[in-house]
Amino acid sequence: MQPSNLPTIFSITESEIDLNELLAQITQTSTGAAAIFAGMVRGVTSRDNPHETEYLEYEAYVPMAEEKMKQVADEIRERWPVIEGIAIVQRIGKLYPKTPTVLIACTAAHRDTGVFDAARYGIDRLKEIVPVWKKEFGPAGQEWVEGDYIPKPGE
Amino acid sequence: MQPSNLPTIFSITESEIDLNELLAQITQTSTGAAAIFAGMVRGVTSRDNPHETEYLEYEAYVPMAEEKMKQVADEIRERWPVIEGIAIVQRIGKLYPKTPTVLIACTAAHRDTGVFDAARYGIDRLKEIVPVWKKEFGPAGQEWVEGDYIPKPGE
Amino acid sequence: MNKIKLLFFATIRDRAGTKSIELDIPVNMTILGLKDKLSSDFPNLKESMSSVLMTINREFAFDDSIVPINAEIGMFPPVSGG
Amino acid sequence: MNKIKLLFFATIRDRAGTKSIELDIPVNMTILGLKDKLSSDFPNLKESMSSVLMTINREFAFDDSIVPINAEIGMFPPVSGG
Repeated sequence: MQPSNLPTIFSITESEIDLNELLAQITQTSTGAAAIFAGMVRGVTSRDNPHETEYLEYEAYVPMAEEKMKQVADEIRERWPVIEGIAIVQRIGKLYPKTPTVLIACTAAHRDTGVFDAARYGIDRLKEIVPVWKKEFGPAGQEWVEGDYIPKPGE
Repeated sequence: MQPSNLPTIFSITESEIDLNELLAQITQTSTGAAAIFAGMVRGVTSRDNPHETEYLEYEAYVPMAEEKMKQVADEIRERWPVIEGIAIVQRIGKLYPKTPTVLIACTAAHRDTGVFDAARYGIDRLKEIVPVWKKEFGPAGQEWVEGDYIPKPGE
Repeated sequence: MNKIKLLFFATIRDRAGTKSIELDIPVNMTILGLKDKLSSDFPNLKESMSSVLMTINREFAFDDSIVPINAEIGMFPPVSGG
Repeated sequence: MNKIKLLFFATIRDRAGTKSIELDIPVNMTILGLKDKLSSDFPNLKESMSSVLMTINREFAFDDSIVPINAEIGMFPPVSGG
């Protein structure tokens, strides 16, 4: 059973993502390691469909997104029971290149306990089931970015 | 050949580690993903030899440590050529539980390009070849923590 | 009848021309039935119906799910956050 | 003779009782020869010599390495940063 006092943070925000503050909030006295993923707006994309981006506009189905972030955190704890703290933050609104837009951070006592895999799993799952979308604005006009994951019953 | 303008930061510092600032410094217009490892002082350790820690005192062979950090960055770029920015920071001095003491951050255009593995490799290598040591102060007295890695010629 | 609230996001919102509507539907209608009804009531949405994700009260829903009383229904394309 | 600078860290510094010393050694002495000399000059260091890491001008060095002129020699236990 999970002790109920393990720190779990999830939020949809229009404010800057403060990595220092979030890391402090998920660091316990027993914590020695944190793996953090941060995603930024790319101004220039080379892979697949090369293009430039002036900015992105993010929107979320906020209450559902928060519930699904909690689900991602629960899935992480189920797979990596040693994880101590989890932070999942999605920034929304109009965001320019180089700006951090998303953060997944997992902490544990030691670094060899799956903390990197847990963070990787977290960002992969966020991009599958957390209802957030972005519209891209660039020299070629504007376009919604669509994912390709179809959730299954129970997800 | 590596473009020479890829940001690489390495430092030994007595100041607070600012994750926001470091992430900004290694984010380029083409960057979409960052994997960051942060290590903190544990106040309570359960594994192996369970004990409590009041604080750690870190010292470094500073000029060599900076050269070896550069070597770790070079090794990362050789193994994961897609890596764009690298930051490697070790804080030294007297550090209390929950304080971030070390940071390794790697950025790339996309998250599925080895950015997590690169950060993991970076912290593993730092703990092998970068000349930094810590002395542990706790209820049972004080003791140098020693690693167990013996560098080979050319490392 | 069952009064439900529909929330549209991203491309679906653009096509619907509104963020949300309220709608009266028959009791025990399935999601598939609701999609058919929306296709005829909102012709702009018709072409989205094959790929739209649907939610009932903030959980993913599927064609054979029954729409509960006073449900909050979300409709949107596959997510693209991050 | 070859005047070298020795830097001690962590346990080695504690045992040596100092952070650094300067030392005159024969030209073309090996690291192994230097370790032997230090074991006899500084008896406190003798028991560290089997596990000590040695560096020459900030690169790791090994028993058969020749100590260059005016070298900066580092001596320390396996590292434990992070």
